[in-house]
Amino acid sequence: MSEESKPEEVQKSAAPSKPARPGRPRPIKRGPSYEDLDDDLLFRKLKEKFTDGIVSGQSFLDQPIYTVSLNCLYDVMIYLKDSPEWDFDYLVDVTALDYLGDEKRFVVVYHLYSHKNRSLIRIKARAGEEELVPSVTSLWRTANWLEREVYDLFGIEFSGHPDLRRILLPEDWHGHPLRKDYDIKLQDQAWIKQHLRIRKTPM
Amino acid sequence: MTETLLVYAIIPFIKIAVIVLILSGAIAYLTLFERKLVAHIQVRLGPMRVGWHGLLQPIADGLKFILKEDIIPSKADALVFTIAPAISLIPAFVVFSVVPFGPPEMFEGLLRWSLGWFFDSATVESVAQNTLASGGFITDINIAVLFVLSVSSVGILGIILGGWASNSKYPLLGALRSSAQMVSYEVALGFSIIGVLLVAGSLSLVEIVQNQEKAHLWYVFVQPVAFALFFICGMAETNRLPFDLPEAETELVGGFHTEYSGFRFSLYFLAEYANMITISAVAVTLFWGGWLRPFPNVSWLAFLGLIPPVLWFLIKVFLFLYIFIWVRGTLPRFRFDQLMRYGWKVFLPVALGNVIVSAGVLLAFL
Amino acid sequence: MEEEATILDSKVLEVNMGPQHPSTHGVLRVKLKLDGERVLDAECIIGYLHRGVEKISENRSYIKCVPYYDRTDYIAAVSNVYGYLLGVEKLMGIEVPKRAQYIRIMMTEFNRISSHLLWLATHALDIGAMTIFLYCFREREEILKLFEALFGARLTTHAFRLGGLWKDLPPGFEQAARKFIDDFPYRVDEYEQILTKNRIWLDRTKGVGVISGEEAIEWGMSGPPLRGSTVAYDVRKARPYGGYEEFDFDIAVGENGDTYDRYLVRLQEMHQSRRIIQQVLDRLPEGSVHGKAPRIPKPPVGEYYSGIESPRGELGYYIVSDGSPQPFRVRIRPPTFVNLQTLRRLVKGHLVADVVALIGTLDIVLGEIDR
Amino acid sequence: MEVFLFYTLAAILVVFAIFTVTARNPVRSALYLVSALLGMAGLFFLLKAEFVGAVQILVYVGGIMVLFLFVIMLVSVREVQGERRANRQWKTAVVLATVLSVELIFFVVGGADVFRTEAVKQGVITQIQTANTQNVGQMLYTNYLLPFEIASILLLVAMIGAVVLARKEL
Repeated sequence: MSEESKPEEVQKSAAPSKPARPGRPRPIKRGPSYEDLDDDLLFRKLKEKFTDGIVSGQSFLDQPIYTVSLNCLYDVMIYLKDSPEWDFDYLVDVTALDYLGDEKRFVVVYHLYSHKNRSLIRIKARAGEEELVPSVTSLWRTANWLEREVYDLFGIEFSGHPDLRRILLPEDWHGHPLRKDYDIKLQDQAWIKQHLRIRKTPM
Repeated sequence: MTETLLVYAIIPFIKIAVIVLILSGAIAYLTLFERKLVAHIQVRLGPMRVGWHGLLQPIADGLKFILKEDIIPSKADALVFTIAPAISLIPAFVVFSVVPFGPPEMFEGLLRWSLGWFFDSATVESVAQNTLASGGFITDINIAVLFVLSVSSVGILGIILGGWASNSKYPLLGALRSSAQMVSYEVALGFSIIGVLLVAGSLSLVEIVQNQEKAHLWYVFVQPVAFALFFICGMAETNRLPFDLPEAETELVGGFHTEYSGFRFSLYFLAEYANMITISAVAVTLFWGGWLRPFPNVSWLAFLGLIPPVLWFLIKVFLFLYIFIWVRGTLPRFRFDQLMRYGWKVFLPVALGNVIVSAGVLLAFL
Repeated sequence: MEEEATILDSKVLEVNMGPQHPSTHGVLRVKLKLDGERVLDAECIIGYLHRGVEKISENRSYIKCVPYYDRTDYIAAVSNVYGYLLGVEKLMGIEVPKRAQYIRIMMTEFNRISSHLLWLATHALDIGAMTIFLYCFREREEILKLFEALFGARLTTHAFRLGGLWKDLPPGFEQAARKFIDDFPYRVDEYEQILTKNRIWLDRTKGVGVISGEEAIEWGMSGPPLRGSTVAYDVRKARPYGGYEEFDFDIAVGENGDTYDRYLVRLQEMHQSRRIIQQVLDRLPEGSVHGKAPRIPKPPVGEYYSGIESPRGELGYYIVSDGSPQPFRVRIRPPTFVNLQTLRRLVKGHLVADVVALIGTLDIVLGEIDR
Repeated sequence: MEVFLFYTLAAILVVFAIFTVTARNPVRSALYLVSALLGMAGLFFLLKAEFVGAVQILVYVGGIMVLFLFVIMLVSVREVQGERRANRQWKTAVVLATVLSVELIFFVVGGADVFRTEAVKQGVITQIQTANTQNVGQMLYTNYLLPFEIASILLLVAMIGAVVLARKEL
């Protein structure tokens, strides 16, 4: 047993100290950064078609990111899905980021995959707290639950969603836990009191 | 007077008592046997803690069942809920009143010897001669086969009523399933028996066995199709895998007995095993020569006669129980519509065809 | 849902399946609307196991949140952590030694086999075949023993470390692994003998829950349920990661997209995983398994989507870093959450017994769905 | 002995018959009916009509009552329980019941002779103990073949009719 646990100790003591000297600056030096997409075909096409609707095209670690303004998000999505050239038939994921303090605090993030071209792209759109994000459920049925989850955890509302209810949390829960201003220890005390009959959970 | 009392009251009472006791024990140990056998099929050991290789497990289980809290759900129909398990269990026992374990003169010697202590020789003689007293069965009625069918059909009511009385959805679904299943399979079961009746020419189980002896042939060789049908439908009647839809733990949680616990649950549990024994015993009697040894007419196999008839009967029943459990360890479960389809579209036509062919052959050649 | 009254005026029966039900694999709750035994509609209600793993991740350092991913999909803890670590390593530009890469792939594939075994066990049990359950557990036990030897834990393995492994293979591990993969095909044959040509099994699975390839893509399915519907999409082939491009294996694909095909696909995948393990063992390079990783990782500002093929489908970690020691956001794209959404479409018109078979065929893990 | 059994069974039959009518809950009503039918089967056995007794259980208890319960279970019992017990036909029922009881009293007072046909009085069919199943079968397929077949066809028609009614679309 003592033999087996040895490598761990070695790693524990060596890992932070060793790379600390020569390794520390390395990630910063070689670290990846955002690069602008200029020669990307899709970006040029999008820019032609939607001009101002496309805010930026970047890539990070070879993963292309297209930032789209909210009001033409739905049209971009239709184009991406239905044009035979791109054929993004597979909605991998819908999620959101909360940049608390920004003017438009939320970023809705879509990951799209095309089985034909074998390419994965990321679409981003900024949305303010009161803004409605168009639902893409009519394009990809996957979006139904994924958007519900975003609504549940971020409180971003989707317009045109067939069944926008909370999905992970109880339906009468107050608050949206993945928002940055929702403290990790925060809970809907009233709900807990009513349903679980616990008077006060430790904070 | 003493004779009548002995033949019609005292001796039958003793027989009943003995059979009920033995049967209860057999059922209890059948549960252990099943657990052990299935365990060994599944490369594990089964109960090992209570007694040597878990031999006392049934007793521990029984105690647990009796000592458990008796729960009647507050929304249940208490009266029906209470008596339903009994309705299910009692018929399984009643059937054994007509199943012959041994030949009509089985207890003759025993009776002579034991009665000789108390009564004069004339009484002893006449009692011992009476097959009702000396036979290896409680009673022999001339419609025994019908009796078996009708009494076992009452057992269904226990399941249906239990499922309904629980006033819960899963049991209700289980009860609906079982009523549909049992009614469907009882028809095919009945028709498969008719094949044997045609050959045997009697409805008495004792006579059917005796006729097999006279014919030097077990009826399974005359009516193989009927036997296969009988066994499959019997499996369906006892709610065993692959036909255990009324219970179906993984779909209906427990089907009709979801809300049952403790002693009442154990009654249902026992009823299922009692029904297994019933079906096996009836199958042995109708098709496999009951208490007869194999090849009763082959003289060089006479050494098989050293094993007493009742043991032959028990061995055969045991083999059937083994198959019951073996099947459970092997097969998945049917779906409800498939079950009904097989029942009505496969088994029933085949059973009818079997009856018609049998009758035709009998008419043409005999 | 139009509630159509039948001629006998039998009402639509609403049945709650779960959250405590033997066949909902945890705490899934399905609200069924039944006409007799026929399912008119089914609504999945989830969230009973929600623990806020994503929120917790935002409040912990990159390393400290790893154990939580063991506990999302606890059946496939190894591959869950794998996906996350790949993402962080990519963000930080950490090189993983070759030997560690190979061992990671081997363990992930072992995990795939054990996960599929557990799936087969419970799926068969749901359909009523009890024996196969214990057969599968017999083999799974062997894999768990291997896990225990290497990771020190059987279920929540906390398998890999940033930049490599906790430690190298213990002595005797390779022999044990080889013994397992040599025996394994015969064991799978045993399952096939019991099930593949069993009439009842065929009746219960063929033509149940048929979904076409296009529809499966539209529903966002991934993993064996998608491949069962003729679509040869496997992240290991589509976007190779962690060194998978060096190994030969085939993507198992079904023909009809029914429950039976999904069963065959998973059986085939176990064989393919075995092939990969075989190759790993044959080519395992010497060297260290510890990469150079800082004790407190602080990735530069950026984001990465790390998708891997978990036993249940495409498992994605979308990691966003703001340059601090804690992730700004870790989004877990759970494969079964998306696959489960299809249940409603699959069960319509089938019977109650099929609901159980279909929940089984999607191979859900509630810990991952609810996170 | 026989007399004692007869009266016991008869009492069971009558008591449960009354329960059947008066029970508010239809399932219980069915349960009482089962008990009554079993009592009746017992009476048949006592009269040495084993075949009829067994068939009584098999058909009524095992078959018809199961189907009854099947239907009753599908109907919400609580709704039925609240309904009025007597409907418009109660006056007719009273008249019929009176007539029946008068008849019954007449026979009881008039003595058992009324039931004895000439054949019984002359002792021709005192004993039909042996093989009454065979007798029934032979009768059905010889003397009463036509009624038997008509009844069969009637049942077949009823069955098909029920299937047609129950199917939603043809």
